[in-house]
Amino acid sequence: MTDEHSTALSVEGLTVIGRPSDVEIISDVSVGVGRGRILGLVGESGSGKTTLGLSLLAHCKRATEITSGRLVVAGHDLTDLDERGVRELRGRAVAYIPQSPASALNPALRLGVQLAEALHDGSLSKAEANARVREVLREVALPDDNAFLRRYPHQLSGGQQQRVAIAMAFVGRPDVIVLDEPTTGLDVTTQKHVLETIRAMTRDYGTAGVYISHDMAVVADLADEIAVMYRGEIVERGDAQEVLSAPEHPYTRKLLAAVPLLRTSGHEDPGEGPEPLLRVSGLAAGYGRTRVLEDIDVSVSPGECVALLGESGSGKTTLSRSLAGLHHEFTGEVLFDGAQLATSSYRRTAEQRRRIQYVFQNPYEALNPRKRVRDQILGPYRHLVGRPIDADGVVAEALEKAALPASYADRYPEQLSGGERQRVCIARAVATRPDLLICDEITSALDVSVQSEIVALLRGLQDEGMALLFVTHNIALVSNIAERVAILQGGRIAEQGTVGQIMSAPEHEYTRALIADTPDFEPAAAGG
Amino acid sequence: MTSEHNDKPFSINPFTSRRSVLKASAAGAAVAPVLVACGSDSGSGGSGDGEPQQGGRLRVGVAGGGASDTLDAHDPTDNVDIARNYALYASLMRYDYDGTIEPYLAESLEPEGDDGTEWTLVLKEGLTFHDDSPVTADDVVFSLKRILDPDDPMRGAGDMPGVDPDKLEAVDERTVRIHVDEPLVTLPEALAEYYNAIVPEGYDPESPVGCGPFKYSEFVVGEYSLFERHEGFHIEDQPYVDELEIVNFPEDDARVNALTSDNVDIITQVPHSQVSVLEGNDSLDIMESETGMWLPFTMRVDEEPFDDVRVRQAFRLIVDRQEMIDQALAGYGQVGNDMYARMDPSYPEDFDQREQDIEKARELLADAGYEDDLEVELVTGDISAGVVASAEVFQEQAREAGVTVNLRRVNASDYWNEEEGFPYAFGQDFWSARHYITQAAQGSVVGAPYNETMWGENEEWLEALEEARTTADEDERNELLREAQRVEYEEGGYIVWGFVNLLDGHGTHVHGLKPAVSGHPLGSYAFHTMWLDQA
Amino acid sequence: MSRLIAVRLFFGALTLWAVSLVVFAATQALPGDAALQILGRDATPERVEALRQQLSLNEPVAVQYLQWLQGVVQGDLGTSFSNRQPVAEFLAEPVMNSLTLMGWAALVATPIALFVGAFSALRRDRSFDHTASMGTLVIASIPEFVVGILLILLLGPGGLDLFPSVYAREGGIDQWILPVLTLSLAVAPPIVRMMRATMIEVLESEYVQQARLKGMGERTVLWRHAAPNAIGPVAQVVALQLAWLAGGVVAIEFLFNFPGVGKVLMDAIENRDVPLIQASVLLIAGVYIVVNLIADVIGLAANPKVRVANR
Amino acid sequence: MSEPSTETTTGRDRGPGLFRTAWGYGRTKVGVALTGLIVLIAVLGPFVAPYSPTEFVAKPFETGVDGALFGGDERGRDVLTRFLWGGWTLLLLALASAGIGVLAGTVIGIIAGYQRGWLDDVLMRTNDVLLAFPQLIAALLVMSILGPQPWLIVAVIAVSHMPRVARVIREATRKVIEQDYVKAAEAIGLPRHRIMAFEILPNVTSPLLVELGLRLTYSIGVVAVLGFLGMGLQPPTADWGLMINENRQGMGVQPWAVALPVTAIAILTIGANLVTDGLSRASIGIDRGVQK
Repeated sequence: MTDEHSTALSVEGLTVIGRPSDVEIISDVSVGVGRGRILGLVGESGSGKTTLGLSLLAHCKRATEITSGRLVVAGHDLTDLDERGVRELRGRAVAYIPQSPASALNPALRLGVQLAEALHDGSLSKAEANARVREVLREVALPDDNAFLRRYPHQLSGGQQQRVAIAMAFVGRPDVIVLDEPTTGLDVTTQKHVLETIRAMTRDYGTAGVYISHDMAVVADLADEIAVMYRGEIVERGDAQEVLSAPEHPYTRKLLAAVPLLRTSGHEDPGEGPEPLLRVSGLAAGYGRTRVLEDIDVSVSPGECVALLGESGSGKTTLSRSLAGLHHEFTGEVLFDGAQLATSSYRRTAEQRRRIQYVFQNPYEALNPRKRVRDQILGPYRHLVGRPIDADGVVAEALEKAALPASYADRYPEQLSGGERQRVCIARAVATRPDLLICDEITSALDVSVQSEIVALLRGLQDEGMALLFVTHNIALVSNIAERVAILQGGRIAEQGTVGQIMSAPEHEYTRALIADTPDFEPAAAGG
Repeated sequence: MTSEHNDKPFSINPFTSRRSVLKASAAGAAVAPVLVACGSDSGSGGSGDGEPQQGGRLRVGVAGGGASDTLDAHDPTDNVDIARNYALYASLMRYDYDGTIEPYLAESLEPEGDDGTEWTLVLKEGLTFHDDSPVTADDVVFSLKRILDPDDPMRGAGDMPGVDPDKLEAVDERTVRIHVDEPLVTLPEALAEYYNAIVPEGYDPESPVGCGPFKYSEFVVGEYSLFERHEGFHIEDQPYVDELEIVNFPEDDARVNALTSDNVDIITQVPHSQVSVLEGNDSLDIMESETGMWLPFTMRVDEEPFDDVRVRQAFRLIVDRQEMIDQALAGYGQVGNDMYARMDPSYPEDFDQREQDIEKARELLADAGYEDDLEVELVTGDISAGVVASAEVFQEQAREAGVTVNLRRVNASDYWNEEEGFPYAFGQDFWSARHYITQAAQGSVVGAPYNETMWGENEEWLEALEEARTTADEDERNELLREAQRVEYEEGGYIVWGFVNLLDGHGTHVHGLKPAVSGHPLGSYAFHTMWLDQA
Repeated sequence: MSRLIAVRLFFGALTLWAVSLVVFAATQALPGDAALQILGRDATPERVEALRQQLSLNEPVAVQYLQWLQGVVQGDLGTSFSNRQPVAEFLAEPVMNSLTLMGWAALVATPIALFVGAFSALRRDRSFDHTASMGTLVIASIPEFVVGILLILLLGPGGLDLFPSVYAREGGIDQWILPVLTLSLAVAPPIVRMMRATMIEVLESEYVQQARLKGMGERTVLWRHAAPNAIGPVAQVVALQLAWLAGGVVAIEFLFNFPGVGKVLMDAIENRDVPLIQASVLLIAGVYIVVNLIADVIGLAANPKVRVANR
Repeated sequence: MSEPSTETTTGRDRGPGLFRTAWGYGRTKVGVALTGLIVLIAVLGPFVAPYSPTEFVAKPFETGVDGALFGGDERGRDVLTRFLWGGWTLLLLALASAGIGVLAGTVIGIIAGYQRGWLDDVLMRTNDVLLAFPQLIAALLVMSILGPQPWLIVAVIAVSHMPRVARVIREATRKVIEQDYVKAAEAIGLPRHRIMAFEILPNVTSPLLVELGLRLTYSIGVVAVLGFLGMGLQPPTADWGLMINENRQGMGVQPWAVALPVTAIAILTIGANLVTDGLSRASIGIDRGVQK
C-alpha cells in the first residue's frame, strides 16, 4: 500500500454545537492519524467522544451541527463536499464500527445484503462483490458460506455480530475506520479476539483507526497514539507510551490513577479467619427447569472481603440475589451466623434482614426517584430497626459513612450524580449497621474515576468490621480489594482461594485465560 | 316502531245518517277550516284541480316499514302494510273522508229486525278480482271465515264478536246472510276496516290477489313495493295512475329528503320540525288533516292517588291544553275536552271547554289531602309521535300546581307489557278515532283489552252505556250516550287534551288528495283518487 | 411462530365463546316475556303459550343456551322476534353494507394517513409536521359522531348543501361521502401518529444511522432499511383501527341512517328483538376479535424481535 | 478516607415536575384554556341561565324569538338555557366514570404487574375478554338490558376503561419492578402492599395521569354518544348528548340546538386531549431525564 505513515485523517479546529442551545459539544478539536496506525480516543461519558467519532464521517446526530473546522480524509475535505460527495466517501474512504452491533445491524435484512451494500462500488460486478464479501468474512474469522449470508442478525451471537460489523466496515477497504467502543458488553476473551482482529486488519489494510473508549486499559493495549477528551476538548494528545508513562494534564493523571491495575503479586495472606459469618454449601439454583448454579460452596468471615468473580451468564447475580432472599428457587445450606436463611426475604427474621444488606449494580435504578435521600435511608431503618429517636442523626451518620454531606438528605435522586447515587445506596445499606454487605457489580455503571472512589469507600467500611461479598466481572478490581476470591464459570465455582494464590498461581485454565486476556498496561507514573 | 294494533280508523254507527255527522262536526267549536274543507268535496291536493288525468307512476314514501312487512290482506300491522293494503284490497264498506261509513264493495248491508242479530249483505254488480274472476258471495264467506278462523283468528275477529263463521250463508251469487249470536250494532264498522278485506277463495298471501284499485307487481320486504292499475276496479276511471310505488321510510329525515330531491311524489307524516323546509319549497305542498286521533293521559280510578275523584279532576285542571298542542304537537292539533269519539254524533259539543285552573286544582288536591306534596310517576314511551313530548309538557305544567311528576320511560314495544306494570296508575296511550261504543269496548268496559283507567266499574256510566248498546233508535241512543259521557266528563280517568293533525307532503303536480279524519295519512291512503299532471 | 399463532387463535376462540356466553346471559336478563313482546297488544294467552313452545322458552336456560350456541355454530342465528325472518338471512344485507362502508373508510383513510405520517416523520419539527400533529390531535379528540354532525352542519343540507346527510335506498353515490368521510377521519389520526412515531423511531435507529454511515443514498435508506421495520407496528395499528370500526360504526350508522349492522342493532334494541341483538352484538364483537387477532398475528409475523421477546 | 467526589457536586436543581413541564408546552395552555372555558360554562351555566331548563318559551324549533337568543328546541324550551344546564351532567358522569375506571384499573394493573403468576394470568385473561367487547357495544347492551340510569352509565364506562388502564399500568409496573429499588424494598422485607403503594404507585403516576386524561376524554365521548343514541340520560334532563339526539331532526331549521352542544363537546374533548398530550410529552421527557 502507500507510505506507511502518510496521514489518512486530519482534523483541524473541528467544532460541533447543539441546536437550539448553541452549546459546543466539541470545541476546536484537532487530531490526525497515519495509515496503519490507531488513535485511542479516551474520555468518560459526556466528554463528546462519540460526537467526535460521528463527525469524522461528516455525520451529525439530530439537532447538532458542525460549525467550523477542516476534516480531511484521504485527501478529501469532507466539510467542502455536498451530501452526495460525502456519501460517496463513506464506507470506502471512512467507515464506522458502532458500539452495539445488535442495534446497528438492520433486523429486517439478511447479512449478505447488508454486507454487500456496504461496498456500493458501481465498478464491481455482482460476483466480484460477492467474492469480496466472502473474503472479508474469512478475515474476521466468520463462515463465508451461503447459509451464513442468508442469516438475520438476531441469529448470531454478540461476538459474531460485532465481527459482522467489523467486516462491514472493512469490506470497502476504507482509509480511515472509526470504532466506537466496539467491545462493550463482550466478555474479556471475546474482547481480546475482537481487538486482535481490529489490530490485524488495520495493519493489513493500512487503515488508520480511531478507537473510541472509556477504558484506558484497552486503549493502552491497542493504540499507537492517545488523545484524552474532557468536556468536549482534547486535553492531552501524544504517543501512547508517552501519555501513559508521563501524563501531563491533571485529568489524564486522575484517569490513569483511577484505573484498577491487575495485581498479580504482593498480596498478603489473610490466613485462617474466625468462624465464618456466612457459610454456603451445596447451593444449587435455577429458573424453572433451567439450572443456573450448581454445587456452590462459599463462606465469608466477619470483616472479610470475598470477591465473586464471573462473566455475564456465570450465575453470579443469581447467587448474590439468592443470598439476599430475592431469588427463591435455590436449595442447599445457607447459614448466616449459624442459622439457615430462608429462601425468601419475607420468611427471614427482621434481624437477619437487617444484618445482610444489598447494594445494587445500577445506582440509576436502585433509588426510588420519588423519595428524598432522607426517606430512602429512613425507610429500611424504620422497617428493620424501628422508629429512630433522632432521625436526622441516623441520616447524617449514614451519609457520613458514605462520605456525603448531611445536606444531601433533602435531595431527590435526580439531583445527584451517578457516584453520589451509589453512595446514597451504600448509606441506605449501612444505616441499619449490617454485618454483611453484598455488592453486586456496584461500580460497573460508573465512570472509572468514580469507581475508584467507591472502592475506597468500601475499604473504609470493611476496616470498620463489615464483611463484604463483592460480586464483579472485573478481575483487576478483585485483585485490588478482595482477600479471598471465588471464580464462577458456567454456574460452578471453577476455583477459589486467597487473592494472592489465585492471582499469582491460578490453577484453573479459565482463571489463567481470564488473567491473560485482561488488557493491562504498565503505568510507569501511574498512582502518583 | 309504534304498534298499530289499535290504530283503527274512525268508525261510525250504522244507524247514523251521514247528515247527522256533518251536522255534528259543523257544530264543533274547535273544528278548524281544514276539517270544513274536508267536508266539502273539493280536493286539497296540488295547486289547481281540473279534470283528473290518466297515467304515470305515483311514487309514495310512507313512514315506517321494516323487516316485518307483509302483504297479507288480513294481517297488516305497520303503516306501510296498511298503505299497501288499501292499494291491493277493498272491503265491503268504507269510511268516507269525514268518517261516515259508505258501502264499498257492498251495495247494501241491512240488519234484519231491530236487535241486529241477523244481517243481509248484497254485493255490487260486476266486481272483479285482479285476476279478472268475479267477486262472489262465496268469496265473501271465504274471506270472513279466514278472518274468524278459531284456530288462527286474524285481527278483525276481535271486531266481530258473536259472528259465527259456520252460520255464514251465501244466499246467491251476490247475497250473504250473516248471523250474530248477540246484537252487534257495530258490524258495518267492522266490515269497513281495511284489514277485513275481501279476497278470492283459495287466497294465498304469496300471490296477493284482491279487488283493490291496484294489483301486485313487485315487493321487496323492508324496502318497497310496486303495483299496477287494476283495470277492473269498480269505480269508473279510477285509479288514474298506471303504476303505484310504495317505498318504506322509517326515518323522518330520509323521507323528507326523498320528497325534496324528487325521489318520491308524496310522503306521509311530515315531521313538525321539517314543515318549514317543505313550506319554503314552491313545488311542494303540505296537506294538513284534522283527525280524531287522541293521545290521552290515563289515570287508574282504582289506584292511589287517582282513586280520589278530586285528584283526577285536579289533574284535568292542571293541563293547559293549548300549550300542550303548541309544545307537544308544534301547534298541529286541536284542543280536546277530556272526551274522545269526537266524530260520534253523540259527541258533547256543549260541555264546557275545560281550561287550566291551577288554583282550583290546588284546592281539589288539598281537599283530597295532597297539599304540595303529591308525587306521581307518569309512565311514558315513544309509542306515538307527541306522546313523550306531552308527558314532558305535563310534567312542567304540574309543577305549577305543586305536583311532582316523575317520568318513567318504557320501551315502546314493552309499553303494554304487564311485566312493565301495565295498566299503569298514571300512563299514556294513543287511540285512533272510534265511535263511543266501540272505543269503550276497546278501552273502558270491564274486560276490555286495554282497560287502562279501570273506569268501566262505574255503575251509572255502565248502565247508560249498556242500554245504549241495545237501543236501535238513534236519538234515544245518543241521549243515553250523552248521559254516559257526562259522567265520564266529570269523573273519568282520561285526560284528553287534544286531537292530532296529520301532515302529508306532496309535489304540486299531484292532485286528488283529500284529508280524512280517520287518522290514516293521505285520506286513508286513497291512492285511487290521486292523479298526476301529465306533461 | 406457528405455535404462537395457534395459541392466539385458541385464545381468540375462547374469547369469542366467553363473549357468546355474556351476550346470551345479558339478553336473558332482558325484562319481559319474549313471546308477549313479539305479540305485543295482539297477545292472547293461547297465542303466547303457542309461541313460547315454538321459541322453546319453557326449556331451562342452559338448554336454551346450548341450542342457541349450536345454531350459531351452524350459522343459524335464530328467528327475529320483530319480523319472524331468519336472522342470518336478514343480517346478510346490513352486514354487506357495513363492510362496504368500513372498507371504503379504510381504503380512503389508510393510504392518506400513511402518507401524512411518513411525510411528517421526514419533515420532523417543520411546519407540515406541526400542522399534521395538531390536526390529528384535534380530530382524534372529538367523538366520531360529533365529527359527523359537524360535517353535516358544514357540508350537509343545512350548510353548503354539498352532500345528503341521510342515507336513502334510492339515493345516489354522494350519500356515501359523509359517512365514509366521518369514519375515515375517525380512523386516520392514530394511523398517522403511529406511522410518524414508527418512522421516526426507525429513522433514528442505529441501523439506519449505520446505513447512512455506510454511504447509502436516502432512497435506499428509506425503502430498504427503514420501511421494512416500520411495516409491522403500523400494520398492527391499521388492523386495530379497522377493529375499532366494527364498534365505532354504530353511532355513525345511526347518525346517517345507514342501513348497516349498527343500525340493525339500534333498531333491535328499540324493538327488544333478542335474537337480533344477540346476533348483531356477537357479529360486531366477532369482527372485533378476529381483526384484533389478525393485528396480533401481523405483529408477530412482521417483527422477528417480537417473536423472540414474546415468551 | 475517601475524598469528596470530583463529579459535579454542586446541588443540581430538581427538574421541574410533571405539571410544570407540561405547562411549558403551548398546547397545554391552550388545552387548559379550552377545557376551562367549557367547564366554566357547565358549572356556572345553571346559575346564569335565563329560564328554567324545562320552561316553554317558544314554539318547537322556533328561531328569532325575543328573549331566546338561540331560539327554542324541539319542545320550545330555551336552547341557551338548556345548553347552559346540559354540561355539568356530562362532566360529572365523565369524571366519575374515568376516575373510577382509572382507579380500579390502576389497582388491578399494579397487582397483576407486581404479583405475576396465576393472579396475573387470571386478571389479564379476564381483561382480554373485557377488551374483546367494543366499548360502545358493551355499553349499549347493558343499557338496553337494565335501562339507562346514571350510575349504570358510570359503571359501564368505568368497567370498560378498567382493562385498558390495567394493561397500561401493568406495563408501567413491570418496568418499575425491574428497577432495583423495588428489589431493595423486597430485600428488607417490606410488605407487598406497602411496596405497591409506596414504591410502585408513585412511580407510575406519569402514565397514570396520561391515562386519566385519555380516559376522561374518552368518557366524555362515550357519555355524549350514549346520550346521542338515546341510551344515556333521559328526557327531560338537559344534557348535551341528549340535546343532540332530540334536536337533530330540526337541524336544518334550528341548527343552534345541535351546534351549541356539539361545539361544546368538541372543544371540551380537544382541550382535554391537548392537556393529556402535554402531560404525556412531559412524562416522556421526565422519564428520560430520570434514566440519564
